[in-house]
Amino acid sequence: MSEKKNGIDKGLIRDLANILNETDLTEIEVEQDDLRIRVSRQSATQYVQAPLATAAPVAAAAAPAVAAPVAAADNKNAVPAPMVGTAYLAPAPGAKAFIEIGATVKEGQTLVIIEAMKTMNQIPAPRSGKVTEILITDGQPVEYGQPLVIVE
Amino acid sequence: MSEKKNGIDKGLIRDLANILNETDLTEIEVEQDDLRIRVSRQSATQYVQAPLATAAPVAAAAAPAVAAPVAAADNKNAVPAPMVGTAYLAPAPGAKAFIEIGATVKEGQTLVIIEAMKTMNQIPAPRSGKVTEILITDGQPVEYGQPLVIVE
Amino acid sequence: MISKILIANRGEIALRVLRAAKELGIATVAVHSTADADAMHVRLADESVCIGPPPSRESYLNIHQIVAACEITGADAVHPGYGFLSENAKFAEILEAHGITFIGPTAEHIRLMGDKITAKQTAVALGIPVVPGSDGEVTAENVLEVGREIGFPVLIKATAGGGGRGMKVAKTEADLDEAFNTARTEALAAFGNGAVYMEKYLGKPRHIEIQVVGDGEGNAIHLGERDCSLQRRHQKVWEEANSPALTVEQRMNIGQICADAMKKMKYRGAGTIEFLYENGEFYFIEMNTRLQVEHPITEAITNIDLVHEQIRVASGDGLSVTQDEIQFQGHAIECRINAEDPRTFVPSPGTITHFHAPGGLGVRVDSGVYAGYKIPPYYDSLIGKLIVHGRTREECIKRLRRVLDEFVVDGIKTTLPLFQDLVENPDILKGDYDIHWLEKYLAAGTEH
Amino acid sequence: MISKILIANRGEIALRVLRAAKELGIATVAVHSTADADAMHVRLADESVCIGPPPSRESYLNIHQIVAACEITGADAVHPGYGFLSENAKFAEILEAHGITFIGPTAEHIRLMGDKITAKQTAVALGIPVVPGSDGEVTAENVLEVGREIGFPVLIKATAGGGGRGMKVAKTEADLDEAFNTARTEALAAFGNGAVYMEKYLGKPRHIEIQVVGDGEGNAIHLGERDCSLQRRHQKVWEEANSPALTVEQRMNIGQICADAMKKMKYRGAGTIEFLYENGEFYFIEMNTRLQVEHPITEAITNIDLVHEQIRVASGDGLSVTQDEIQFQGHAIECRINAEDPRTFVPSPGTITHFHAPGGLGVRVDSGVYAGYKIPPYYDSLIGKLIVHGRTREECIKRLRRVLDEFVVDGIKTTLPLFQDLVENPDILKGDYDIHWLEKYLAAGTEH
Repeated sequence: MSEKKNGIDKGLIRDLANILNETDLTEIEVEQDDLRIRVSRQSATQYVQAPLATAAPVAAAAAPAVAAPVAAADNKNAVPAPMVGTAYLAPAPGAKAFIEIGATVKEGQTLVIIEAMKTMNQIPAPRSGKVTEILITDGQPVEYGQPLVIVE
Repeated sequence: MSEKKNGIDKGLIRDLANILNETDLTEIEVEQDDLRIRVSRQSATQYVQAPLATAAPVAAAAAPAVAAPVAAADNKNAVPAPMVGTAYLAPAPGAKAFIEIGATVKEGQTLVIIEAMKTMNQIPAPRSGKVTEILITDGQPVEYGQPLVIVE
Repeated sequence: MISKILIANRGEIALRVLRAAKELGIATVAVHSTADADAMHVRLADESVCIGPPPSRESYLNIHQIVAACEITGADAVHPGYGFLSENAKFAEILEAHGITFIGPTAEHIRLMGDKITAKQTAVALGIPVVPGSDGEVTAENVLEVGREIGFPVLIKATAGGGGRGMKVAKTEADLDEAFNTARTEALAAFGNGAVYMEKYLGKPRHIEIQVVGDGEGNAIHLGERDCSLQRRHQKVWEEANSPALTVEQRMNIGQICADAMKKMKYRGAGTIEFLYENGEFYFIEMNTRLQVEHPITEAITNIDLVHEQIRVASGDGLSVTQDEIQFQGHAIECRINAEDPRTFVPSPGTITHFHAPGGLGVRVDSGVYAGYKIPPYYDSLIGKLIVHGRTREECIKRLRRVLDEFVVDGIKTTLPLFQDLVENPDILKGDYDIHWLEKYLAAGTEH
Repeated sequence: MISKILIANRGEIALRVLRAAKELGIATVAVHSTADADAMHVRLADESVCIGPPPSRESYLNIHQIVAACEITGADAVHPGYGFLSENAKFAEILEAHGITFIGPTAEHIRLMGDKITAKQTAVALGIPVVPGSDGEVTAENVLEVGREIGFPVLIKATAGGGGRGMKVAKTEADLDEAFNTARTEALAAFGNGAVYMEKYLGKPRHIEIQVVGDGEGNAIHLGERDCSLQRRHQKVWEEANSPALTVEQRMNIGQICADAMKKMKYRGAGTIEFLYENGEFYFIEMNTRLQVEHPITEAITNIDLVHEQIRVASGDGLSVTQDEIQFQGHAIECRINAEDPRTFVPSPGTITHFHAPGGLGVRVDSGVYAGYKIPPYYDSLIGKLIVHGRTREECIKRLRRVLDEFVVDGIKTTLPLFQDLVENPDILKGDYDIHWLEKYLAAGTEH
């Protein structure tokens, strides 16, 4: 290996190391052509990050049958689907929707209906409040626990 | 590799690092054509202990055929076995040992002999110094790299 | 034709069914409780639907939710696995009413075999041997005649009885009078009713079961037997195919009886006919109208994928083999790997920190767990099945011994150490055990 | 009797041998370089000895160190695996001189088959078909006669030649004169020597190899063939048993020829006779006097453990089966999992962050890696072998497709994506490929 090549490599590594320190990162990996450099720093306490890979051992997670806005799932104001089925925003096709964004709802008031096994199930507001977000579209399939509406 | 290329890389890495810090992410990976950059940072709150089990996946490690005093293996003053064989502390049964603890040895002086395939191999002192420890017993089998003697 | 299968189960059997569906090019829907969102089969399925909270009755046993999941995903068939809704006739009926194929037998057959009394009547009608007994009460007049007819030893039991009271064994004819009189006296004292009946007494039976598959059109095959005598509290722990106790002739004979019975009843799908076996005789216990946990040992010795067959017959494609094409090759043993203390059997849920399955020739592992997987505390403790195959029972056991040393499951307790003990036990090596053996072995171990 | 085997190899094959030894109840010694101290087989062996630094010539190829390791551990036999010292006649001799059993053929047979010229002479003498060719130079006088005898197409080659110069194909008799003259002219110009010879020309041959095992006493069996035509730079990538191209009759015919040859030479141990195959004819290439990487597909379709057989015959216990007891069951495919870029084949050493082997019926994984394992950069890139079995080739391929989706190796690049492409390719599905197919396929893929 030529001196020049070594020199360049070393310089780059030093640069990466400096970036690592300055930015408080723990790892930088660069790959280009057949060069690959990885610099990392372990925290003083010898902890390492939980291997995320172990939480995701297979390449592709199954697509949920329904597109759940995952971010909303943790929102404490979200109203989750209590059952699997098809969610509707109105009592009948073409009818006025139960709610709209900005509307004020009372506890017990129907927010949406979920159809399952030919049965229409009214999903009531768990509390009084203001509808800030509707997370589903009319006729969308929903799974158990999927957030439907945000009532603040 | 051109200076420019390195320069561009570094700028991008710094930018990625800034994004990482601003967004409170722990890892960003960018791949374009044959360039790949990954930056990561361990979050202070999400550390878990490294599963030591992954470093020892099977219940019982094989017993080394020879009982190597592992602690001494890292001692920079240890003289390692350059070959596999049976180590002897004296040139013949009953004869005087080559060395004893506290003895001063010169570079090149025989410390022990290792017998392998009916051949006696003299193991010389790699440097002059004082024998502070003898890590093997007479007639003990040794493996490659096993520390034999400590010469300080 | 089936185009999309919803797998109404969890754990290793959900993964097992998913694998078969994928091999047949059929799309899959995994349904899961909130506790199983990270399960392997959920990750590998084409689609997944969360159907409820952790308790089974609100998720895996919730027929409403499962049918709704079929509706929103367009699944046209359901595989129930084992346990949960697999032997629920109502579930099969509801699916049928919704135009969804239940991968299993008809609701009628599930119901028939799900009831102990109708199951035994059906077995008798189909020519399957049952435990011989008196038809009703025995009296001082007919006790000897009935005893001779059944054959000694016999058991005299109070018709009103339970808990062992009013129950006496007569080993030979000479013991009969005393046993009869004692049982009557005890029965009268305990239950105020001295009526007794008589059954064949089985002292050291083995549990032997015959695997059958029918196409619902009157064709059926048997795939030999499994010996599941090693049980603890009626839970199978170690299973073998073939049984170390049967001859080829016995195997083919009882197998043929079962296959013929299934032909007569036009049984559809996979099923298992369970027997107690003693001194060359088989005595019907019950029929399971579903896939069994231990089905892989049958697959190992026949190379036939039982879930493929289930899906085939449910699709109306019939069986892939005829009886004379089935060859029994070698010997297989299954060990159930439970997340339990290997001695006390106390469940050990938790996070698996390291998982390394053994490999090499003749080794199969069916398990949905992986390093980092958290075993939820809501369901049973089976986390995997180890199936080992060899050309002979001896080769199989030697291989099992090697394989058990390679299997690594860290972070929880498992039953692996129990199997490491069993593969060294002289009785196990000889194949010399009955349904009481394991309980006695464990009790003896505890005493020391 | 062998009581302790030293495994003079590393990686998956060291683990493979260890498994067989453990199953036979024989103690094991793992030897390893400093780079392999964490290897799976080292951890599982009864004893281990570090024999040198990472470079192979100072460790795995260092005969002195390996013999010394036998001496200090008391190992009475050595299994050489494949590669390294497995076909080193001197090693076999030195072991013999030290009273240590070499688990493999005699040094004489290794030497005989290790030299291309003596190997071909031996093959001819033993009745094994070789590529027909002229015995020496062809001239203007005999070129037509020799061409007719060999059969068209033929290849004219410079006796002094190399690199394709002075090499011409005559497809038919009509092309012969021109090919002969051009080859002569080119040869004269290139090498100053116009002498040419003639060989059968094979345009699209398959690589087919026959597995044999002999007991060294004149008994030998064949275990059918493997089709290893899918190669890249003479490296096998995907292997099948049986070949999609052969009939049962062809299989048994060439198999018998090979078994008879091994009987005649009193061959001891496992060996593979490699052929090019075209239009129903077999042409000997070489014989490998050791276990092959791809031996598990033969094990899958015969249920015979080849390493057990190797150890048996080395112990003087003879073969465990006779030819007529061997049954070929179904179809098996092996995929070689390399730590390489699946397109460029650039090695990808590094740390495996997650490893999850697929499971289920008909699946075997032979691999020494595990989550957390660091692949050392000093040795070859094979990190595991996936072997899938099915009742038919179609079932096998469907299963392989399912299994490839389950196999997880994170942290490095592997050849898994290449196999995911291959299982969808129409030529592969039809079994319609020759030894040039994969190179052409890869070249075409790069162009896009």
